[in-house]
Amino acid sequence: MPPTPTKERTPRAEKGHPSGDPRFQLIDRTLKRLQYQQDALIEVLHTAQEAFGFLAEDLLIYIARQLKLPLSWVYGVATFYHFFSLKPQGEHNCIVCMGTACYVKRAAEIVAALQAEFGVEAGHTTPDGKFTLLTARCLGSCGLAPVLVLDGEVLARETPESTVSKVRARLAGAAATNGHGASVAQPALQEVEAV
Amino acid sequence: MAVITLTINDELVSGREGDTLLTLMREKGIEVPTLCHLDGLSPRGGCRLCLVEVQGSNRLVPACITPAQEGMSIVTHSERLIKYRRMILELLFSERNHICAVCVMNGRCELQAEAAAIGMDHVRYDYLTPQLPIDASHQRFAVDHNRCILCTRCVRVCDEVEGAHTWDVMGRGVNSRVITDLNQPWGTSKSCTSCGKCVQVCPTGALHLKGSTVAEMRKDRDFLRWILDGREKKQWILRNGGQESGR
Amino acid sequence: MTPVPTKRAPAAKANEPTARKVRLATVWLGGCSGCHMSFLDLDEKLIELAELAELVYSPIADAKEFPENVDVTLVEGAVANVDNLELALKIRERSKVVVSFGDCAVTGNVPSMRNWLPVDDLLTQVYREGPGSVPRGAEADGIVPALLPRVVPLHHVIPVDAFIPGCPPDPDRIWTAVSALLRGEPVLLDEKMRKFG
Amino acid sequence: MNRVELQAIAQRELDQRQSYRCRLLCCASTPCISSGGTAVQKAMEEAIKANGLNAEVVTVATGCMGPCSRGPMVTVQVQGQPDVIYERVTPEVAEQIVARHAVAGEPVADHVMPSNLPFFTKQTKVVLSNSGLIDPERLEDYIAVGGYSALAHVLREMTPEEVCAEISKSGLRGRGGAGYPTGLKWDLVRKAPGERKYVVANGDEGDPGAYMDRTLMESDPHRVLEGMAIAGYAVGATQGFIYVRGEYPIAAKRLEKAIRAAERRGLLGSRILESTFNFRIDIRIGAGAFVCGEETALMASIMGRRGQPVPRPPYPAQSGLWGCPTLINNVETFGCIVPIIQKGASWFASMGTAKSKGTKIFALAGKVNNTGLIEVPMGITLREIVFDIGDGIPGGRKFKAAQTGGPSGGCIPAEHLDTPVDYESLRALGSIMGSGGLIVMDDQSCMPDVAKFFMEFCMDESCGKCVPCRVGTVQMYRILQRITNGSATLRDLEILEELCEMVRDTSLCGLGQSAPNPVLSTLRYFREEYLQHIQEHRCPAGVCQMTEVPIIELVHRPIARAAAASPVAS
Repeated sequence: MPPTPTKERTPRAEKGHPSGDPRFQLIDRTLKRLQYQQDALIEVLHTAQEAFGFLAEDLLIYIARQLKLPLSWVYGVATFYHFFSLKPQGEHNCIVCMGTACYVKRAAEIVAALQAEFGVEAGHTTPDGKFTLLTARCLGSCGLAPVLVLDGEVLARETPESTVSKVRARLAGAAATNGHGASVAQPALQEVEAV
Repeated sequence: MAVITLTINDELVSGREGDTLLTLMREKGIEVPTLCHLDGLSPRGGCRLCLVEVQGSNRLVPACITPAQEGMSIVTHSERLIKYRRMILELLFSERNHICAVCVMNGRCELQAEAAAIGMDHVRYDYLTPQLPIDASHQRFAVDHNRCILCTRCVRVCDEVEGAHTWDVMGRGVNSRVITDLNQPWGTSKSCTSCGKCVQVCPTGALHLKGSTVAEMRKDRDFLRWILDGREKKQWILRNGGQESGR
Repeated sequence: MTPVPTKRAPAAKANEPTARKVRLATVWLGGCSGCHMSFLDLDEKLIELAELAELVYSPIADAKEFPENVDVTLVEGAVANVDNLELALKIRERSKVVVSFGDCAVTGNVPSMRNWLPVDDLLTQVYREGPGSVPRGAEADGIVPALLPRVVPLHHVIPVDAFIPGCPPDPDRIWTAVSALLRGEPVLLDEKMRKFG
Repeated sequence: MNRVELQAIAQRELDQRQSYRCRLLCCASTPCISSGGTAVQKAMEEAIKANGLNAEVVTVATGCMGPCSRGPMVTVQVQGQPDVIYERVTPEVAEQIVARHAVAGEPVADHVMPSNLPFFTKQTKVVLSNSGLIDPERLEDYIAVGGYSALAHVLREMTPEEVCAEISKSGLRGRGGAGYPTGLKWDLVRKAPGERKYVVANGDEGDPGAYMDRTLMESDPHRVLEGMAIAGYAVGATQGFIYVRGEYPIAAKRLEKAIRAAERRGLLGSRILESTFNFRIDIRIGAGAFVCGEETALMASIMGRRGQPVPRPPYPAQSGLWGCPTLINNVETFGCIVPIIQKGASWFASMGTAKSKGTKIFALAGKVNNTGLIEVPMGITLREIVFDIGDGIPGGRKFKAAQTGGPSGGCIPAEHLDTPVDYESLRALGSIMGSGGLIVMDDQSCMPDVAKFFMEFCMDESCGKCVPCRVGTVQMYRILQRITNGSATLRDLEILEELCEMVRDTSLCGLGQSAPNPVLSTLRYFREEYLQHIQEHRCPAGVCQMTEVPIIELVHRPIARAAAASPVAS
């Protein structure tokens, strides 16, 4: 396998074979482990999202071919679950927990503050691709409410002001260290609000 | 096949084991509204219009999918059921932009007809007025999502009868939408055979023939009977002791 | 334009001192007036109607102000702007029976198709960026009535007593409903006459 | 592995423990890790090394200890002395604990949580008995506390019928919320004809504010696995699935590790404990859909499809995964199995009320001083939970309501604080036991706003299959939105109540059927508050902005077109 693909290029699956992008090997491994069973679609989508950060069209076509499933079936499953994202995510992301305990402790005000400050609706990415604002159903850390996850780091007992300043610092930091090409952050806890 | 007896609206009815309540009700001439159900397609139980009361249980059951059981006693038109059916129709009309006056199926639409039959003459809920596209990229057909009630007859006929599975549903909840292939323009779908079965089974004007204008569209479902009868008799299956291909 | 002369007849007759006639009004809110056209298609039944009812207010009559003590009011059109709304409230106050007359009043129908668009975007798309131009602030100056955020059916703003769906309702439907109302009976349309569209 | 070897491992492990004079248990559950638990353990290890205590003091990463809001938590076990629990431990405090408590035996008083607090004394740990005391990532730790001996006992001494009978006798009911008798369910699956059968553990804990299942899976994964294996034996299944919510990566990782370890030791897989019983367990990760907590939707999801429910009957016990009889129980339910087998059904049944036996885990959160995970006997009153265990409302504010059952449950007001917590009592109050989220609200919470919050949840999580739930939840949400922004009328309230009934009665699955509960229960106890919003145009709790007016009032009010002034359109 040629191990030097360009990272930025969208993966392309030709005739059911990976383009050479090593990330496809991860998917192939999962497919093999699950014996190409159609029932394994969700597991395969999990692997794909983990490897690529989001589910591009070509990726869905590749998975559908490998599992011998109709395209609309695969698309239907991928869009049913909020975990799967069909669009690329921002360089930085902030997931605000909107579970009951956090809501009671006014997490909605944090979301509103972030929306106002960065001009982005929950579930969306800023036009410059720098920042994605997401909300989650419940991160199960109710004792620490309100909770949010900034680039995979759990922050407890936040206020609108503290969150805005932390996100601002994060974005400024990114601008300064843009050189090393920040990869798409893969937070441990993520529930992506659908389109 | 065992014969069973049950009571429908205080009247004794006999049927065969495995019959659904809806089958027996229709045999008796008892009409309840249905939208997602279509004879010949797998049952779904999604529209909830055919709900009936079963005595001894406070849960309402969909007649289209509930098998008749010996000794069952059901009521099909209680005040509560009529009220709920009306409300469900109101909800359907409020969900998308059902402007009958400018619809290709005006006068022949099942949704419109059910509303008239039940006397649902106005909707008390907010009209949600979502912004929904019309896809006319297919050479012969078009889909107007404003008229779609998500009954999934198109999905089922495409999968179960045509065998193409071009259609499916994307998203969830009120944001669900029927899609072709990867949510791409219908005209670019690789799996669509352009057979038109989906268009014919659609209860509203959501799927229609291009070129038809207000109140011009007619739908013909005879094909379903022919195909399914043939399939049942195995007319098109090689008699090599092989397996039945249908589901 | 041809039906215009016909409309004057009932209004004129109304002045004759006979047994108390039903005070009937028809109103045109946000709609195309097609329902009123269909109303005029009652043809010779209009004469019968004129004997039973006095048309006290209508776009096809001359009255400028919606009068007091109306027995039956047929309302065509959806509630689309503040003028519609104001009139709707007045109608309810001054009428014994209010009838939603035609699909626009009953469902919002075609006028409501603008509802997915916020009003300001709508005005921008249609006027400010369109070929014609409406000066900014025209609404605020009271030159044109302000549009409501959403076009709504009549019964969403006032209680409505009867519904005549149809776009437009055909004359048979109208006659079935109106003659019942004039007799003081409830409106009972059969299944065919209840269809929207 | 056989029974004797199992006992040998336990003995060896206990002996090894004895060799340490002091054990420092550090909570490694999600909330404590979030508050810096990992750094605490690291600091302790370094301090041990620095003090040259490697041979006598050891740290252990354990599961949840309970009082999550006071984390990171550390428990110090010194031989011959009672355990001491520390709260809010920082790396600096950790060093002190090693230097003073571990070396000199004198506790660092500032951070000690007194063990006689009602938070501890009012709890009864049955399911969570190992939680916080063992390392969830080490099978040997579990075996040392008697792990897998229940499975060994069942395989050797009991027939499947006897197991089902024992579970029935215990009075255990489903901990997922509905409370169906577990023994009955097992027996149904056992009797169902079929070559292949499946056991499914439902760990798709979607209720916001609930994390009992996650804690159990994170803190004591083997207990869940052992419970599932016993179930597999009882119903005649050879394959199990454990469906873990996608938001719980640590739970999934620990379970994965636990399954591997158990398989290596012959405690799962083929010929378990040298018997003829085979049982495999696979993990399925959820992908963010609350409706998958519904059993038919859960099965659709396990089979890789859209998580849409299908009408029952047929019930999963007759026709579930791939058409085979399938047993589905909540993770916590499986967590009750081992203690029932070990200590007997009558012991289990001796706790709780007439119809609700045993204990229940609650996630206590919201406006309450002690938040965290608690396990209490059924029948305890809400007052004891909120005011004793929870230590009341912070800031001396007034208790307003306790929300149980999440989006399917309801709000219980102060006048019912003395109600015993069991399935029937909560249902009678218009709420449900649910999976165990318990959120306390004070007078700063607005009830219509809370109802709106849950309705938005249900609307967003509706799968879209049936009309009443798909559209009804949106319409109910719209009305609640109007109530909380000031544009509702009394007519709206009437329509809302009618919709609630209809959606409850006509929806296809539990999600829709229970979606109106938060509205119905708040209307039942806090109707006045709804009326204040509508008639007086004010929010007594000061939460709602009330910026709008009912549409008919727009006549008298100029319509603000804010956007008209600024050219935003492009």
